[in-house]
Amino acid sequence: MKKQMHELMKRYVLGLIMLAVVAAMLPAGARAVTLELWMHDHPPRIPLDKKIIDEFEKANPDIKVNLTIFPYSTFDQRLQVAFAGGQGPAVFNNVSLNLGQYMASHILAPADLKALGVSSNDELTAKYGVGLNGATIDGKVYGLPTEVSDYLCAANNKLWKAAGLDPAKDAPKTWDDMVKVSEKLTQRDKSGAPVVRGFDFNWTDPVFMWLTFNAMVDQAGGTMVNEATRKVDFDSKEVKKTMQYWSDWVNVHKLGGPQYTGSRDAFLSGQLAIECTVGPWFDSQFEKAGISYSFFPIPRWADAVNDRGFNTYAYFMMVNANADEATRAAAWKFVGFYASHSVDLFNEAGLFTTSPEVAALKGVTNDPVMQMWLAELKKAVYSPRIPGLNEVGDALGRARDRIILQHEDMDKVLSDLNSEAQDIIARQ
Amino acid sequence: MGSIELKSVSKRFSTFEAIRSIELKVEDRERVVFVGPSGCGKSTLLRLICGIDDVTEGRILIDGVDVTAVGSAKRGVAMVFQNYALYPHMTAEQNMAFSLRVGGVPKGERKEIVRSVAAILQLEHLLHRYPKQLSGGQRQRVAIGRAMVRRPKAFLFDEPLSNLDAALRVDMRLEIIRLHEQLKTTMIYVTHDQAEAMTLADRIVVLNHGNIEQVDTPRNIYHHPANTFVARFIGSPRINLIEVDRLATAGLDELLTVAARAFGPKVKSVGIRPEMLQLGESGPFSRYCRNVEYFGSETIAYFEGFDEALLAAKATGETHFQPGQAYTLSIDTSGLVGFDANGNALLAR
Amino acid sequence: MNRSSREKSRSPLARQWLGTLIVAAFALAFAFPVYFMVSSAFKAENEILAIPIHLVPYEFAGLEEFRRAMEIAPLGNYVWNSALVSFVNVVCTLLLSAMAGYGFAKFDLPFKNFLFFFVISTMMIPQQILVVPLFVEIKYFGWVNTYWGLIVPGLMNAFGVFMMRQFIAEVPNEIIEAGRADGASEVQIFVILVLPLLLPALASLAIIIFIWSWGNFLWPLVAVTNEKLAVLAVGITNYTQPYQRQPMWGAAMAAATLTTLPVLIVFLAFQRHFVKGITAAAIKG
Amino acid sequence: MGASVKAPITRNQKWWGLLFVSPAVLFFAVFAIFPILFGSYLSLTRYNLLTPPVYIGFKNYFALAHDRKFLLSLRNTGVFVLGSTVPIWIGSLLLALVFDSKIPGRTVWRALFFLPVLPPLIVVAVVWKVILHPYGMVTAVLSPFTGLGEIPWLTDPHLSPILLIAINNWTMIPFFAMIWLAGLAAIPDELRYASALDGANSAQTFFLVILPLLKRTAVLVAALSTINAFQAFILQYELTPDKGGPADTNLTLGLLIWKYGFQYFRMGDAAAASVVLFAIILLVTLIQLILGRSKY
Repeated sequence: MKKQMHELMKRYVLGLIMLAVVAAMLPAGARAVTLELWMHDHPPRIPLDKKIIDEFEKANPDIKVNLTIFPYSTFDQRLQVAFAGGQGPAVFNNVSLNLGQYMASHILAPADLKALGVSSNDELTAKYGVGLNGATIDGKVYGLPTEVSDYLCAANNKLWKAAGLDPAKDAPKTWDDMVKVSEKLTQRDKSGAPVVRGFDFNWTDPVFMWLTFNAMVDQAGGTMVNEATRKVDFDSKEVKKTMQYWSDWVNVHKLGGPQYTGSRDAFLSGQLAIECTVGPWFDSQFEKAGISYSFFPIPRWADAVNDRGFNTYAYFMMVNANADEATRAAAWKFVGFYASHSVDLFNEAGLFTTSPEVAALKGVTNDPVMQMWLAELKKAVYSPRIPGLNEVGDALGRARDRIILQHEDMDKVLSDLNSEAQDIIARQ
Repeated sequence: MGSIELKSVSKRFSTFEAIRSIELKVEDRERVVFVGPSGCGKSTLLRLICGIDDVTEGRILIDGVDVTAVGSAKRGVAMVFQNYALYPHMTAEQNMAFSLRVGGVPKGERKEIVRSVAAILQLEHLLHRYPKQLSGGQRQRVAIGRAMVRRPKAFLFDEPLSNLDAALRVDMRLEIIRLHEQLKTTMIYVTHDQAEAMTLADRIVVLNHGNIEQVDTPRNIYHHPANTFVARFIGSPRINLIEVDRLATAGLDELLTVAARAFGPKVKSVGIRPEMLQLGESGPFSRYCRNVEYFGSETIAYFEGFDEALLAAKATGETHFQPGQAYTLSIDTSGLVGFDANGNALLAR
Repeated sequence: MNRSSREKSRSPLARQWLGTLIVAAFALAFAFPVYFMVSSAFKAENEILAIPIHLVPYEFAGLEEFRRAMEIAPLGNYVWNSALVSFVNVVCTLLLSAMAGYGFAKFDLPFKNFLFFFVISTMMIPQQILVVPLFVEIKYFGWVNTYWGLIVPGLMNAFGVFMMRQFIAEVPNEIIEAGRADGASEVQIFVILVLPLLLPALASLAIIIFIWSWGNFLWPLVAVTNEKLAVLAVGITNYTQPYQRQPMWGAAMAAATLTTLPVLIVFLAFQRHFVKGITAAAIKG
Repeated sequence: MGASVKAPITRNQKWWGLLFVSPAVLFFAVFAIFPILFGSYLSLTRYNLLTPPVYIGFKNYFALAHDRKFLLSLRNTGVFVLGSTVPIWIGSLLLALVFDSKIPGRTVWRALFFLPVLPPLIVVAVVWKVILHPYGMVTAVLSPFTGLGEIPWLTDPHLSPILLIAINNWTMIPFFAMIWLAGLAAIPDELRYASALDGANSAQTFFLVILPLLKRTAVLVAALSTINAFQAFILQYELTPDKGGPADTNLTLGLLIWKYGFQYFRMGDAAAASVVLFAIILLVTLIQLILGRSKY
């Protein structure tokens, strides 16, 4: 009896040890991963985000995705502080303009091809389209596009008609035309202040200095900051030409200026007849505001060297390089899954991602605006992806205000800017 | 020169009537003391005379000139405040010279005047000090000096000694009298301390609830108080007030007779100063001693009274009383005061 | 003392009318923006910028703008976080300040003067200067975007220690000695005998710390970027940007009113303490 | 310090005392003194928070001396400090005198006057953003004189710095008036009577008696308002385009420190700018304290 007891005990203990070993081995294979995912707010996209996450979690029961949405206006700032504080999310949507800064800070993990289920970058490009180029640096892919964007000009049909103009025929092709058309569209009150303006630049954020001002310099054949060599050239005749145009716009033609509220909002409220930082992805907003509109391409300089509109930009879903290996693999798996919903993103949230599926959609191939937009997108380039872009952008914005608002000497301001930008980039 | 006349002066603070139609004439060079319990209106009256507060009704005449509508500076009076009100950021000299400075007196002349005043007050060695660096008595003297510099027609003192310790207070009292004799200026002095009033005053004004209860010399006030209020307020220990009804029951028929004879049938109560209550050889008036205060030169004994109030008796220092023991008392009726039902004094017939 | 007598006047009535007029004009001019904020919180959106100005809401919107504010951003979160931060700040500051003030006032501890100077000297350090190194510090603690990082660096205020030491110095030593003679422990003496005597001072300090903590902006701005942890002062900036391209000044004014409300209540309820507290805190520079 | 009478101490109680003060001392060591030292060290490094700091000596300070933004911010801070010190001193004192006069309903008027002190500064910014909206009420009220239907109050490089000062002064003047009023209340009425008796008119009473007695209050007001102004941040952060614009005319040192640190992630430069700001504030405070020493 006693011996039996002893035997039983022995087996029991052995069993316990076995269990413990198995338990210890289990998580190594199938430990649950929770991915923190940060997205900026874009109301039409949110339901889709949730749907994709649900699907993904169902297909991968060992991975949980925790979505946090941030207001658009503070998203960049919050993301950067989170990374700086060592609390960055595993997966995040990031705008192309931040790329240089993030690369320099070693935040971005290169694509895990295995997790993405492909064997080469080419295969990846075939699957997700040329939009990938924006996140490809030195042959490595750092994110999959969730939105690739470029700008067209939109005309307020009603205001055009009131001025006796027709967007189809009278749309300005050159920047000089833009002045003439805007003058016709502008309605002024007794004091001469415009009540309705024709076109105006988007002055709200230094980022538009890159997307629009930089692009106009580029059209003229200049390069403010060379992405590859990091060479700075703000003292060029192309920059001066562009700056002179912006300055004349405000001070000579008096067609607008930084004192006005954001150009998009002004357009939506019927105070602006042309707005050129929009695209087909903005349709829902026009409709909501009850505005009848027509698109036309961004004008060029009459003597343009490069036939491009404004700069393109994109959002890429990216992975935190500081996450552990298992998390990174799970993260890339999710990124691939999310980006493969390009058709949903286009149909439900109006976000274009360059994937072949989207390009082949009837709504794209049959739509003249989409075709116009795609043609412009193909020509467009990204703003330089350098660290310190925002700081140089702030300096550029200040130089602009000094010339336009404070009427300082342009040569002096631009040479100041040149040395300042050089310092900024050198210190990165 | 410095007479001050109040003609039916009243002062109201919203609903509170602080001064009720007061008539008073202070003669030139007179030393008058306003005395009364706190809240009686004595300080308010002083401030009205000084011009700090405006009268609600009535007129104030200084030297026969109506100054009711004249600013305080131009009334030609000077005030010494209870807390001295010295300018803390000025030296004693600057404090004293301030009125001259704002009056546009040249610097040299100022200095001379201040020096001469300081000499009178023995302040010369303190002139460069700030108030913070002065003792209470020194500050007091600077405050008086500041008033003297203005050569006022009248000095007004608002409880000037209340912040000093007892010994210093007696010194300052003498000092003020000396000054008055030297300057020969009208002086009004406010205090709640009846002893101060008695020692300082040519005439005492007893105030209560904004009314004047009595104006007279200290001697008359003490011996012939106008009413029970004045009788009680002046003199320490307090006068013994006994209702005449009680006298019979206590077996003091003799006293009752004296009172009735002296004051007539209207007499309701009599006042007996403690010094008039003495140990008697034998007699009907016997009381238990309750408490004894020994002051060295005199002894004050408190006896069981006719109601809750004790009877005070003042005797020489050598007299021995034993609390708990009964003593036979005799009353010196020569200084008896009689009051009617309203508390007003009755004239002795 | 009666203050009316401070300045003599020959025509008191006219003078008083003129004075009242001037005082009223200044008072109303200074108060107007605050009134505008509160009244706008109850206006329909299109009334806020209406010209001529709607002094009172033509169409009383009730709590509509507050509801909208909650819809646009997690206002409830903001309020909760602000309340939590302020509460913890107040409680900890009171407790630690009273303890330290007691230690400095009533004990002869080693290096006392040095330690006291050490604590008091931190009053001279403006918050602006601490932000960068503090952020790096809490980053090393792993506290960025946590309640720890949000709350802990603001827990204490040297001014509290200074103020408490002044007050406790006035507490008679006899009370403490009697406590010791009666066999009370040091903790009992502090809690049962000393603390109750400090209540008025603690109330003033609580008001100061509450107001300071409730309105603190810079540190919560950098320490926390997670909306779930944001405090009201930082969260309110979300309302000044258009939401879905619509301006939302009504919601902004509602949130502004909500942010001011607790301070207003404290002001109205404890006006004496409030002014005393504020002026006492002013010495903190 | 230490002049108070002490309770008799046994050795045991000494340790109790230490126990009472240690949480506070520890706290300040970790969250005030250490960060100051640490910040001084950081100012000598290049550090972006993501890669470890690299010691570079005083290079950050030299770089600041050449940095347009920094020089501009010094100028802007100077302008803001000028605008929100002297006008505040005079304005708050004058208004304190106005509100010190005895008139019917004084407490109510005072309470109304103190209202701007209540909203946190960020709320002040939000409210003024609406009031100074380009088509807002101020534009409308002034339109009969200006003839304009839209005025870019906060986006104009000349107007906005002045307006920020005005907004700041709107909330700070009642605050400092509160302090002046406390100072005025502490002056015994007798001194005013005495001065009137001595024949001084109200101007003489004010300048020769009252004002000298407010010296300590004046030092307090001066020091506080200056330190406050040097730290200008919230109004500039919330009310100006691109946080400090237009043309960086509202980029103050405080805002620049934040930008260096949390927009450009140049912690070394941010720390160096902080050290400069600290030095300026300490110097100014010291000067004011020395000037404000009182002998009476």
